[in-house]
Amino acid sequence: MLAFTIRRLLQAIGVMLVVALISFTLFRYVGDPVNQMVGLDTSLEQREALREQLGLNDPVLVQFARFVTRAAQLDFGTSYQFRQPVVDLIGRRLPATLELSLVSALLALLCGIPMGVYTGLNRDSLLSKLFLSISLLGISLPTFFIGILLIFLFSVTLQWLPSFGRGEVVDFGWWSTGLLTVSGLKALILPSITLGLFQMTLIMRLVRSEMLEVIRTDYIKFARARGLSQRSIHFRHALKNTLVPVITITGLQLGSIIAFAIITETVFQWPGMGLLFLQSVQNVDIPVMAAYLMLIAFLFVVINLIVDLLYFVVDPRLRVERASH
Amino acid sequence: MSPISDDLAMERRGLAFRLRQSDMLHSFLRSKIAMLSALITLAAIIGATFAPWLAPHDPFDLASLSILDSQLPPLGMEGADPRYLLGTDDQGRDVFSGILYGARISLAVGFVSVLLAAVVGVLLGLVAGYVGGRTDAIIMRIAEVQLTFPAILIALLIDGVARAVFGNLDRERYAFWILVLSIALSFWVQFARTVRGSTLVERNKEYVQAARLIGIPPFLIMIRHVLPNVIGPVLVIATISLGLAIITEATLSFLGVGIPPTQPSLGTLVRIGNDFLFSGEWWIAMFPGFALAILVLAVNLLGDWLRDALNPKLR
Amino acid sequence: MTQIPLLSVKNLRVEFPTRHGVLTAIDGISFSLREGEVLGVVGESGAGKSLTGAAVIGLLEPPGRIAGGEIRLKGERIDTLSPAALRRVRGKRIGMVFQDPLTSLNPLFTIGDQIIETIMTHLPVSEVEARKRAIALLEEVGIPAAAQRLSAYPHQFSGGMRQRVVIALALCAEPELVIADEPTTALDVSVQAQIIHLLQRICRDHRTAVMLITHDMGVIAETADRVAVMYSGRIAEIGPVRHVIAKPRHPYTVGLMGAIPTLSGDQQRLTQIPGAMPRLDAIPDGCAFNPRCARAFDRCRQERPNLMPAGEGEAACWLVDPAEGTTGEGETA
Amino acid sequence: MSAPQPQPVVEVRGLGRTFDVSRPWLNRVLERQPKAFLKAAQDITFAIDKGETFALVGESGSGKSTVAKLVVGLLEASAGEVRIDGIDMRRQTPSSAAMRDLRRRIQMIFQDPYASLNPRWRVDRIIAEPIRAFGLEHSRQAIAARVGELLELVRLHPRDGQKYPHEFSGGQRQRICIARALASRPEFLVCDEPTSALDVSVQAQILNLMRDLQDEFGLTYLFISHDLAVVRHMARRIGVMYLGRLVEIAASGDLFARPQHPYTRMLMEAIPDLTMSGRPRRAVEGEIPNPISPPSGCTFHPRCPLANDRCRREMPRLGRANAGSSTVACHAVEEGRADAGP
Amino acid sequence: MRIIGQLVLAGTIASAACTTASAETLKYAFQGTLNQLDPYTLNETFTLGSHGNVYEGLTRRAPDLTIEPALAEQWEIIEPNRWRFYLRKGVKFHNGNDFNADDVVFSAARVRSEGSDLTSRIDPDVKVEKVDDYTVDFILPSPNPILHYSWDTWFIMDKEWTEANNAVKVTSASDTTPNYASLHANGTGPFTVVSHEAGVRTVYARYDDWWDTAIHNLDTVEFTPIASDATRIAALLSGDLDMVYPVPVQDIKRVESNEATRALTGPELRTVFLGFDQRRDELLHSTVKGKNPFKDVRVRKAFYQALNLDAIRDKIMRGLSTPSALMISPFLFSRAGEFERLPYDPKAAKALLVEAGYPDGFGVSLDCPNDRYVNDEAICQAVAAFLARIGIKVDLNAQPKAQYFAKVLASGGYDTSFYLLGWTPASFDSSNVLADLHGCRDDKGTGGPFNLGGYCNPEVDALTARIFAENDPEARDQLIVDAYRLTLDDVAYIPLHQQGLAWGVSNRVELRQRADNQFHFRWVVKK
Repeated sequence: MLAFTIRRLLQAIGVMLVVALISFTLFRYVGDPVNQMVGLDTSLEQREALREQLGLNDPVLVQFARFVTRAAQLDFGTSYQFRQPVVDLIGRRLPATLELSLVSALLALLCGIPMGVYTGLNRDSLLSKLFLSISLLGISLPTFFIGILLIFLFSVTLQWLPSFGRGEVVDFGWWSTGLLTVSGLKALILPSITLGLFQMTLIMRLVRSEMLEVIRTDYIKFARARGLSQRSIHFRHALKNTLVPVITITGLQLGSIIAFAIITETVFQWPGMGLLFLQSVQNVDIPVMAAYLMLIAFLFVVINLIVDLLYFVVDPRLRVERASH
Repeated sequence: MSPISDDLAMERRGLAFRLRQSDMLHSFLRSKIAMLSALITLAAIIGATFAPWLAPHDPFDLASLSILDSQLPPLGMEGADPRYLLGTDDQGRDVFSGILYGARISLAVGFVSVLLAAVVGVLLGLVAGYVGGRTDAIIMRIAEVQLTFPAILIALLIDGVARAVFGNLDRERYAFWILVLSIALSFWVQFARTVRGSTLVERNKEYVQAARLIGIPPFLIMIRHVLPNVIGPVLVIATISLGLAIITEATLSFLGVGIPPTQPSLGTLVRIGNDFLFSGEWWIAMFPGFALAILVLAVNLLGDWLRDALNPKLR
Repeated sequence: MTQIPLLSVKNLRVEFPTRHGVLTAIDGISFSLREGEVLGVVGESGAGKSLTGAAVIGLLEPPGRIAGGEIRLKGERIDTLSPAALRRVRGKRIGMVFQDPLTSLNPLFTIGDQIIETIMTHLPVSEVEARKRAIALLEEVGIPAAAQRLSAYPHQFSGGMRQRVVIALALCAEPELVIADEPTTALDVSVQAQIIHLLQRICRDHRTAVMLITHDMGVIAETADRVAVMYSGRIAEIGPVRHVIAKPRHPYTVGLMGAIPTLSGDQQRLTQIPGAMPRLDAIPDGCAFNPRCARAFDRCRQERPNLMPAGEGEAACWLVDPAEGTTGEGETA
Repeated sequence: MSAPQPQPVVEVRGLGRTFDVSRPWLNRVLERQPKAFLKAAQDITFAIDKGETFALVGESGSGKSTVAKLVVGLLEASAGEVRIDGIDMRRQTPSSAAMRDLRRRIQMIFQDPYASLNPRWRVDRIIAEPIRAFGLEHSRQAIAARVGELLELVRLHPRDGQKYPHEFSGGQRQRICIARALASRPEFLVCDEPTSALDVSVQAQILNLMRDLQDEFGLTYLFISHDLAVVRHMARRIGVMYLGRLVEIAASGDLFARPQHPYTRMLMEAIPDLTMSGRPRRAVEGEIPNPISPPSGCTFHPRCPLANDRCRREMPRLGRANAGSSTVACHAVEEGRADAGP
Repeated sequence: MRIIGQLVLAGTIASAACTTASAETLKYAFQGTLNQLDPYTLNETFTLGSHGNVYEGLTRRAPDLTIEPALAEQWEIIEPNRWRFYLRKGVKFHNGNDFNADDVVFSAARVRSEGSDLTSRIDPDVKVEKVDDYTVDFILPSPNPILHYSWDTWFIMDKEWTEANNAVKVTSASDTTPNYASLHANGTGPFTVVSHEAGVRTVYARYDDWWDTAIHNLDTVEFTPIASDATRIAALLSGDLDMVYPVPVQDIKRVESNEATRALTGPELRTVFLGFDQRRDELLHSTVKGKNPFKDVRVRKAFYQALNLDAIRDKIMRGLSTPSALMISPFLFSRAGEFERLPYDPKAAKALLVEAGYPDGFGVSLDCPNDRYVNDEAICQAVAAFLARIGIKVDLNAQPKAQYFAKVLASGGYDTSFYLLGWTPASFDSSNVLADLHGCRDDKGTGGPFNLGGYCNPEVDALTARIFAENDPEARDQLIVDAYRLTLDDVAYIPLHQQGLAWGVSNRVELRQRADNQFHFRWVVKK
């Protein structure tokens, strides 16, 4: 397992270097950051001087090498638009995005798995069909539209929930949390539903199809033949066997939840990294974009690693020891 | 193997067979939902394909638009113009025609990107699965890197690049390809992984060994023997990806990366209409949104049914 | 003997509704088992032997259903029991062993978990007692160091050991009947023999009756007291093993016996039955075997024969009908 | 032997195949494990005369399928040579004409008739593939005629060529496989468990067909099976394999009448006795060990009632046994300790 | 505020961002972000407007934009080239430091230093002299009647504070450590910055020692950027916010009809117009090859007359625009009323095209921002539709401002053939319009840097030079009129309209709206 972990970490570094290189090559074309940094009537000479100062005129590989060396020391430079160290900026936005993503993922799991189990076991029941239909709606409308409709309903019309922002946050060192205040929790509801709906659908459908397969396996048949109770068969024997693919997909999805948060954060003006990234793209804030992409890649890699380690927990067949006789 | 499958299911492989088997048709005819979704999908495809002949107006023809006709409500509401069944948008475009033309673009983006993703994914998956070893490892590492870039990020980056590279060209033309490329780029991995998985199984099957035995070159074996036998799940993924691609396109349009509003897709129509949601012109967003939801829902249901119908374990 | 048989199956019909109409997979079979008796059920794939086992233990997969007849365990009807009541019969009074030990055990739970759970489902014992019993069971089926192996996962066992665990699981609650569905087919020849002997020994020790379903005449010959030969959803011939093997009455049994290569190696050609078993949706009129039967005559093509006494057993063949005046005695080719 | 021996068609000498089943490098370093190898086949030597059937028998994991694949060239051998008519297959460049001709002359019949036919192809296309690949016929009519001929040869109707594999039963499929194998007019057929997936009555049909074809075309068979009775029925000579090695080779009659190697004897005893002759049975012990870490010396020693220290230390080599045509790899036989039993 | 659990209590005390909700908190949102607090880093309306609540200049502007004394009590032109400013006494910076002439001299140097984006506020050749602690002289190289026009956004910083915090150098993007001044503020204005989280939230508090009498009754102001139009409006409608701007024109009705809110609208100073490439011999993006149709005034006029600005106003701008005859807002030029737009006349336009030799029209691409001006993209679409009717096929290239400006400005090599742009003269004066938009330029933009199409009329340039030097207002206005006449005859541009301002305001709040779209808290009264 140690070897496995080390290997994954090495791979992870490789992946992140590739991500960094790709991002860097692309950034050249995203636009001219200098334009965004100065007002309209700044002269060409001043612009050129600034560009030189920023090192934007160096070859990509030189810029890349510089970036990697600094990034290794957790220095991602200074944001062009905010004139602040990128690490600080992202650090302040990270809690918002992580809280939103985790709550959404939790929501997706807590609703998705039971619904998936239910629909898998009761293929033809009316409730199953209802669940399936609702879940399909979740992937049939674009996220932003769902968000806007939720705002329209719950904020503007009913005025139950806030339409934007995180509400009041409580700081613990650099971490700020909205989970401890009423307004923070209220503010979390609409965005996390918006963000989680899609994942919930995915998980539910995945669990359902896995369930359908697992309950047809020999060991489930054998469990039935031994007269075990329905509950034990479904929730102990069957569910555990559906977990491996569910873990995989959930892991992959968690990565994309963080990416999808771009949309949700935009709609709800959620002060997270996604919003920051979008602003950076619009303003050609290369240091922030680079750091964000690296962070996404890093989170993805970490999640993948956790997923792989979870396999070991769930599936004894993967544990290192060999079959003995 | 269940006892009954000994008796009844003579064979559980081969899409061609299963499609030809009237089982498929039967399960199709029996499932009202599948029928209905197929009907809707078909209607959408026909409506989209023949939009120029079906639509009462040409929303892309700027010369025929009159800004004076903008924001007319749909029929049945006060101030409606009988020429515009579902009202008009802020540019005076007929919403109904816009939906037909928009569906055309949405479907085109969906089909082309999924096709591209499928071709790339299937080929890479085949090669990875069949050749194995280092080739396999490299392809799968690429797939892993790809996975860390969700479609949204890819589209934002590619769009930026394209704007810089083709900036002076006609955006209407390349916006389509940007979308197609970004969506295809993030979708191919799933095809590749699935095909690789099935290929790993198929390549050890004896019919492949029989072909190797008579000296058929690997490439031909992959194309002639393996490919037709791994294409079943591809079809399912393709259907589900189609719905996802249409939605992704719509989402990207929200970020301003989508199809330009002069030739709007369904998603772009929703995005435009979004701005009028609070001002009372709900029809500009809701009708295209409804159309989009119905279309994607139909495609997804079709995919669902296809998956269940093609999954021998569920029969 | 007027004693109530342990298991009695009468006129059992199993049907599968399909869009082509209802397929009859098992068509009115009757047989019974006495306590401690081993009944072999033999037949080629598609004959309905596995379905018979599944029907008895109430595990027919939908849409399959019992459409007629009755199944009695010690005189009590079990085919009409509620699912909950049936669950109390399964595992407790009827145990089951499946073909493939690789897939029969849940890979994510230790065998201890699985055995103890099964014991505690059926017997009113504490977990400690259940554990003791589990160890005893594993020892009985010949697993060395049973106490330590309780915490092992199925993949840590070899195929033969796994099948022993499966047998232990089937015997957890001292059932009166064990249905063994191809228990040795997935195993190597040398292990096959071990498992057969184990099954034989344990059932003899516990006086457990066994319904041994297999396609292998050799296994039956070694193990069973009586044998039922199935063909196309019906019992073609049933009788004491020795009798059926030595003097088969039904032409199908005759063919089957002749098709098996012998170790003596004196056959130049094997007897071959032409054609293949009919599909369920195309069962010919009359005797289902008539198109493949060299001795078929008009009646075979029109009228379906039921089991009738033939020698020490019974056969469903017009050739043994005294009215036809033939002896029906075949000879092993 | 005094009689002039016919020239063997197939000669296999010292054939072996080792698979690297090591864990990844990093694991080995961290867990201090050596590289692990699976010797799937080792030092296999036999020869088959023209028109003869030679059988390999053994339990799963004994390496008999590996040998089959090595002989036809589906697997690359790690050691040894395979000669067909004296031509070493491994010396040929893969695309050479000589190799092509060798390929044409060797064909194979596989175990699973469900997996060995491409389900997406019509039967006639399947059977025609080797004809096209070797350029045996060129016009479409000639190919169609040849396919029809082959189908009739395996007792199917030429019209069946229009169907897809799924429309056939297992036995019929195996006939199609045989037809495909015969399409290139081979002289040597490797049959890897050709009937183990079939029912007894169908097995009889296929075995009879194979014998008929052998008589008709003078085919040479390498017949691989785990079923001693089938092997007895089909083969003139039999090789018994255990853990990747040949432990005994003997003429069929001799093997069954006087099995020499303790493993062969054990196998014989494990066969259920259909004739119910009441022959005494000795309990078979143990299971096949893990082939990655096989026992020392004679790999059978942990299960062998005759094993002694030498067996645990020293690997026996195939040698002529004192009786009949057998060659046996067993110290006990060599030392004459085996004759005490059974 | 309700609190869950004890942990939170501890956290809350530690949290500076938590403020007690009271009637005197103003919460507002704008579509853009406030990126940093250094008042010289970005020359952009919203940023400057925000800083205007914290910092003050020597002058300031009233709600009607007239110039008022601020940190300077009065000023006079003692010689044509020497202006004297008398500073207000007793003004204290937020940190308690006194405001004096040293601060003015320091700020004049800093605003012109490297890295400043507001160097144009004071010409580099201008010398600043401290006369005494509360008097400062500005010595000009040549007379300039509008020297102080844009000084309401040249904010005075505290010399001691800036130096003490090592922030004399204006924050540059290439600095790896952030400038203190870009994260903290120390002005003399009516509000102090309590916390600033760029792109997320900025919190202001009342400054009790402000020199002026406060009209407002606010204790706290909370700013949140909300980019999404729908979300911003929803936040106002749901009562989460007291004020949002801009309100998309289509939502004005909705904001008005809502009981608790109203929309404040008015004309803005910015003029939106279309420009042509008249410099190149062949257009970069057109179907016409070998010549440049826009060099022909008839073509430009045809384009002009093909556009129905009233329709654009009614339908796209919802009545919230003023079609403009000039390239400057009538607010900024008193004689603007003398000019009229050319009539909308598609027939005449078509005829002009035929006359110019394009009976079948031609194709050209139109560069257009899509996130810069009110309904910019919709306007461009409408323009395309109108032009389509006279046979001009327009390829619309609408992009976010980042890419748009990168393409069409000097830095992108003026890569455009036909474009839409908006312009507010920084000096609020026509001279800027004439110089920057109409001055003949070379390829690098020297001359008329924002004359993207390269319009060139030496007569206009000559007039512009005279306007800069003319100190007599009446004569100056006449020169401006003459210059405008020339450019209009040339159809140098197609002025479209002055777009409207639209602020959404809760009925709990009274405030003043300024035509330059700056939002000043000092006039806000919360009920």
